[in-house]
Amino acid sequence: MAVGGTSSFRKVDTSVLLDRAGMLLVFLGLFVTCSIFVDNFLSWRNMAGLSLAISMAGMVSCSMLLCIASGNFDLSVGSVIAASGCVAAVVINLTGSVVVGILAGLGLGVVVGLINGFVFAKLGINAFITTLATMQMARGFGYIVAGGKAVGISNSDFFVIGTTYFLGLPTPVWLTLVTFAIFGGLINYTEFGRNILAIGGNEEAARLAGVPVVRTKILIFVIHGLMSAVAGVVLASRMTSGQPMTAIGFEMTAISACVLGGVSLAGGIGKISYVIAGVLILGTVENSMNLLNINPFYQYLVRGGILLAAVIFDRYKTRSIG
Amino acid sequence: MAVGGTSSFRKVDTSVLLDRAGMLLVFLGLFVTCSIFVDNFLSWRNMAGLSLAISMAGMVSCSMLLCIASGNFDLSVGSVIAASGCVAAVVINLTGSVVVGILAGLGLGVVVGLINGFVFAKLGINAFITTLATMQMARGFGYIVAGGKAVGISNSDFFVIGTTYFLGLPTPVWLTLVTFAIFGGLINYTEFGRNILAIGGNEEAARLAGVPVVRTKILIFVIHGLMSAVAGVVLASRMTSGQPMTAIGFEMTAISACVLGGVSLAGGIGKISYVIAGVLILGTVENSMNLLNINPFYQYLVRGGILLAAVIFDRYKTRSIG
Amino acid sequence: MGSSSPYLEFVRISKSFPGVLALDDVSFGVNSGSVRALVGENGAGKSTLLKILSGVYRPSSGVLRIDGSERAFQGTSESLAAGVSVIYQELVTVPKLSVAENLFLGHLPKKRGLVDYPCLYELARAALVSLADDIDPRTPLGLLSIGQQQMMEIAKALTRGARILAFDEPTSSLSAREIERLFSVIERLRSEGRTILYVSHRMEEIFQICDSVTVFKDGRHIETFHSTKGLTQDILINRMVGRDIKNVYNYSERPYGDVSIEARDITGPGLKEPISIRVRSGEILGLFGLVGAGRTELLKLIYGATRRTGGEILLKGHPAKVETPRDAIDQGIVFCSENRKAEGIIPLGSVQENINISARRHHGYRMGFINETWERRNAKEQVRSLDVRTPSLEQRICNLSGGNQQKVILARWLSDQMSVVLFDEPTRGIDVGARSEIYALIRRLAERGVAILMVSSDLPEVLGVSDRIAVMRDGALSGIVERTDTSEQKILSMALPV
Amino acid sequence: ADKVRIGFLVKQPEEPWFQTEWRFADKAAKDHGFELLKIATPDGERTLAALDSLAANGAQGFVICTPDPRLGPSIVAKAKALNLKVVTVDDRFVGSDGKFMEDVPYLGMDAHAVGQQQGSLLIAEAKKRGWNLAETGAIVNTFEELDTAHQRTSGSVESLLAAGFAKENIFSAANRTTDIPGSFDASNIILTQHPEKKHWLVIGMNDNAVLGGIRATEGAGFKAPDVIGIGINGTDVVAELEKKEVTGLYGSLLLSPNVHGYKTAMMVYDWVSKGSEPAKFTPISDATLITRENFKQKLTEMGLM
Ligand SMILES: Nc1ncnc2c1ncn2[C@@H]1O[C@H](COP(=O)(O)OP(=O)(O)OP(=O)(O)O)[C@@H](O)[C@H]1O
Ligand SMILES: Nc1ncnc2c1ncn2[C@@H]1O[C@H](COP(=O)(O)OP(=O)(O)OP(=O)(O)O)[C@@H](O)[C@H]1O
Ligand SMILES: O[C@@H]1[C@@H](O)[C@@H](O)CO[C@H]1O
Ligand SMILES: [Mg+2]
Ligand SMILES: [Mg+2]
Repeated sequence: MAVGGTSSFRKVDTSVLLDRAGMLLVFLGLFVTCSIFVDNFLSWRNMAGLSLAISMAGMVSCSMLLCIASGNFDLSVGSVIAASGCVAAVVINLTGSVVVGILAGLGLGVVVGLINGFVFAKLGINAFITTLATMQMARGFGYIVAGGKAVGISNSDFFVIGTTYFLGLPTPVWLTLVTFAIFGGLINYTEFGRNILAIGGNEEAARLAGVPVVRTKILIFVIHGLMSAVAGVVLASRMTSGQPMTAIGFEMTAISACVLGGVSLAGGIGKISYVIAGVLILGTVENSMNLLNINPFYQYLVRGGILLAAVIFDRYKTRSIG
Repeated sequence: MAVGGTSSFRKVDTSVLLDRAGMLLVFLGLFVTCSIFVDNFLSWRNMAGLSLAISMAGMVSCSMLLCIASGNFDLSVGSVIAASGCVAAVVINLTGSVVVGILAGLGLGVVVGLINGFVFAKLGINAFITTLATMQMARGFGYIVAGGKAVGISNSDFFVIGTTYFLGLPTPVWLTLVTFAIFGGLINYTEFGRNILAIGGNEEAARLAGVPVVRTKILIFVIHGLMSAVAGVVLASRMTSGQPMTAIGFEMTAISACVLGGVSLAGGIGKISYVIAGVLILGTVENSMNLLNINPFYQYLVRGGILLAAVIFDRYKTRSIG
Repeated sequence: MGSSSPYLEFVRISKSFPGVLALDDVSFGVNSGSVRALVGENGAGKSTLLKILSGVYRPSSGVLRIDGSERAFQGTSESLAAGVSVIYQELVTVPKLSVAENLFLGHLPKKRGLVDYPCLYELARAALVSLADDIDPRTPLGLLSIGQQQMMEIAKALTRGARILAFDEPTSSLSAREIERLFSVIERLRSEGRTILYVSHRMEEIFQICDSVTVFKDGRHIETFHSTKGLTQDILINRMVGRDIKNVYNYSERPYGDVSIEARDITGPGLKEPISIRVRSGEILGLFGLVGAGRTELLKLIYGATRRTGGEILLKGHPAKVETPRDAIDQGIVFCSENRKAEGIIPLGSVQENINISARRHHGYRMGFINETWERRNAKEQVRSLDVRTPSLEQRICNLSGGNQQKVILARWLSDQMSVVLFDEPTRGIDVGARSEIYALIRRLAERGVAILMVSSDLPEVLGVSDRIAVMRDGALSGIVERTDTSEQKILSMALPV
Repeated sequence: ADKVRIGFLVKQPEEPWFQTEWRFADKAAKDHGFELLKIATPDGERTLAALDSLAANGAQGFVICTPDPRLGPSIVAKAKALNLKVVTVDDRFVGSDGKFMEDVPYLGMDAHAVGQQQGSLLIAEAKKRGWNLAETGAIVNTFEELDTAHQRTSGSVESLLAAGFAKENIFSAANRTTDIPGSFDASNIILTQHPEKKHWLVIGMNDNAVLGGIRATEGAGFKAPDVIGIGINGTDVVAELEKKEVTGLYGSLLLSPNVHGYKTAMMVYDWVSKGSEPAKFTPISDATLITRENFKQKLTEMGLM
């Protein structure tokens, strides 16, 4: 909560503005720095590559935002990405139909989401354990469906989703942009979105005010399962195969993107701009470290250091400037 | 003084008892089942093996409990385990002194803990990002110190910690038992322990009640860093080498053990018996799956299924029985 | 509607919690177009009854009848839909959302499926107009003072247009002006034919607005007075407590010592100008003001709970370092918050733990270890002296009734040795019987030479207990008056905006 | 319970490689009537725990592909204490002195040598296509965290250099993860940095690492004739080689997990049942290159398809 002094009105205004911009500002700083000091960073090719590299994290972080805003999180995303890709691949190969395959992949995501939502919201088991369990189960299911190895996809029509370009940008990037727009609207302009924030802010208050808490929570997890599956299907299309081993630990990437952007794990905060900032910062750091050809062991140090620097800067920028 | 209900005294009592026993009861059920259905499960050899297998998780989960009870968690533990083992190995090889090596390893843990504590408690950066950053940095540091690969240890005196037996049980298991005792006492019988619970329960109230919130939080992370380093040194001794790649994802094991046992991620709850139950259940499941020679892909399914079953059972046992 | 068939009827309602029978075979009815007071000691079961009415709890046995038909609500969404609105004893708000969103939570206005913000703000302004027109519907709710939040909660209940409204101690953190506004709203609701339940520990209010009174004791319905004619406060109190209470405040002159604490030119958030205030040892200084006047902030600034931007604290004439609550406590200053839910209780902690958390440092422990013997003894003593109703010392504090939680928090601060006590609405939610005990306790503290600064919104209380009275208005001190030369009118006029 | 029991411990059962080893070890067990206990041991801790449960389960020996060669001394010590015979496969134990533990029976190939083979095959194919090497870049997908990976990729780079490939045209891409997206993202950056190159060689520690690189070149607009990638393992490229359109993946070095699995299982079995101690070192001959032309035949020959 901002402690607004009154003596210095203009000052306060600037700092409020800075505070609103939050991590986007940090990203901007990072971006400018990289543009100046990292060769090729600003090239169109690199921008397209960078945007493609963060497209999956971008998609999944949007729905992860819903989970976190409601005061929870979902650990099963990485496994769902992998399993849905495998399911899509296997079904496409079996039926020859791309559409049926995609639907099957998305269906898996919805089912896992339903299980998560039901066990968590209806049976009242905490989300951590619930999604930890389904994370294991979805991973195992993916391996079993795929028979333990990558499933190459025979029908190349499927690769349109992942490998084509539109107006100079890869299709997955467009999908991610659309996702940002949809989720931004969802959170700010629908009752569902506001209910999520209310639940995250004070679940008891939401329940007493007649917010359908259980239904909202189930819906959150279903949406998140669906989005993870979308990401998984897009990934399978990009890689031209379903990979049961992929995206291990991706839950951490998605959660980190949100939290780094400024979403509180305690719930109640849900700004899509935060997520965008978080995803962009993480992606830019990885991209630049590789462009700079930093030794992989030192990359760990740099990654950790920048993460810390970013949040500390964000925390103190209002003080020092305002 | 009580407005005593009288109608259903006995009923209430049973369910309260069941509730207290919590997950330990679930563990007991699991244990009995395994004893009956899994060959060799109950053999002394397997029991010693099982206890050794959970010794590291046991140690680290105790200090993780402090973090969680205060309403936070620490993601850096896996990296600290690895890095402290490497540091100990390198220093032993350099100086020839086991004691100096161990101190160096533990020192690393304390330093990481101090950084975590300081950034989190003093600078007010959230614990997730803070420890995510130090997790990266400690991992990178481990690789760098070890030169990218495992460091064999030349002085075999060091292996006493990890490879000897005492009264029929491996030394690391004794260390774990001592850890349980110490942390049980810490939480129940010291002001520090109570303060942790107060902070986790209601930080603002704790602060207004004069609890030294910042100092307590820093101490929690230092203790946790130290315990992770102890675990890392013991592991290095067991492995007779420092391994920079080891214990990736171990934070999840430690957190799961706590949460599975019944510790709330929201903070305010800290029972060592919960942690013991969580660690035992996780260990028993892994052990039995190996004894039963279950296909690793199906192991994922079983692991997830048992996790869910355990928590759901725990949740509903009071209802159905009481 | 004939008076023979009440609009709202509780029939043989019982409710038990583990170890506690909160309601025991309670039956009574309330007519529409009337205001029914529910009174009883702390822990008598009033809040539990209202929660059964709104579907938060399901009764262990018994039924609820509304307009003649039986209802069994499975949750608040059902009761809301059936036209029942309850204002709960503890604030239940979403601090990060705006006031407007809080007001319409669960039924936001929509246009083509999307939230219609212009309409929302319009509706919110209208909802606040008769209660708290100074609140901007766009501000995040968490920035409001407790009293303002309470007014918002009342407005929230009204947005539902409910047939049945229940108020659980709505005035416990409101001051006279706000109470007046609330009463005129209740008056209007009654005249519109709605059914109103009203829980309060302030007897004078009951006679002011209620048509009839139901008395509870130990979970049982004791008696319903269908009219307040002939009823007196003394009779009512006697029925509630089971004995007579004379001279609630029982004020007597005391000798003061030297200045014990002085706050000099304090500035900080919530204050509009620097404030200086002194309390002598043995003196009780009351601090009055309207909701949002800045009293809480002043106390927190003195206590070191909020960072001061200027000014200093002097103890016995010497500058003292009071930067954190811990500093304060170590120098004998304690502060009891008005916001027991957010700033008082450790909800999952036991009664014993909540009592000892602060004082153990000065009494209980050796080398960091808890002295269990002292802790039990102290907790037992405190529970006895404040008459806390709890099944055991191990009970989680969040399972106690509101008033009993308040007593536990008071017990926490009375467990320690102190020279300065900062009380923020100390009797909030405490029943009449216990209140006179607490006044006696405060008096005894003063007699021992403790300096007491007590914020209260209850004007009779301020006048009844204090030696001097400081009045705040809009973030500034508008004056300090002696007990002997003041009156309710004078104090109110100092508090009201100019 | 009279049957002989032996364990087969692998570091990463999720990899098809190890599944194949297991499959053929199982076959050996069936053929010769012993029982095989398969356990995943992704790290040192779980390796030691697995030894305990093996012993508890009445096994008398085991085959292991260790998660880390440096675990050798502790595995050997523990095995001795539990009275278990040890044979290592794929990765050889390294002692505390940094040298191979040559008294522990080992069957496997030389990671460095396989890498060298990858490099020389790549350069040969490039020369065959008549590429101007000055306009050719080599993407090296590295994963330095894994010692075996390091040995393979550095072997590969050595071959390139030895064949006269210029050092400044070799670009290493640090993979963040060991799956295809990991090598895709890293390779993409090299392609961005060097838009001037007309042709690309793709190097990586295994099939996945190379496949990600191939996908990246496709994304950057390179056609199959301008890209050469050769994987290692062979088992993970089947789908790629089956694709109708030719891709940049030229082929893969087919190793023989089937042989590894069957032979090592038999070594332990013979040791515990007949007391015949296996040879200290059983080298497995060079890998064979499989391409679009011959992969079906080769894989079927080896019983892998
Ligand atoms: N969730 C609960 N668990 C256990 N006991 C409870 C719970 N809620 C209420 N009680 C008990 O039920 C009894 C009635 O409580 P209730 O809150 O209804 O009292 P009240 O009349 O509203 O008191 P107050 O005036 O202090 O608000 C108390 O003894 C209380 O301790
Ligand atoms: N941290 C803060 N930042 C901005 N405004 C604040 C802050 N704290 C309090 N205020 C404002 O300062 C005013 C004084 O609040 P305070 O809680 O001190 O009032 P009060 O006199 O105790 O009244 P109440 O009875 O309502 O608690 C309120 O209007 C509140 O909105
Ligand atoms: O990880 C590799 C695996 O991919 C296979 O190539 C065999 O050797 C292992 O080290
Ligand atoms: Mg109440
Ligand atoms: Mg106040």
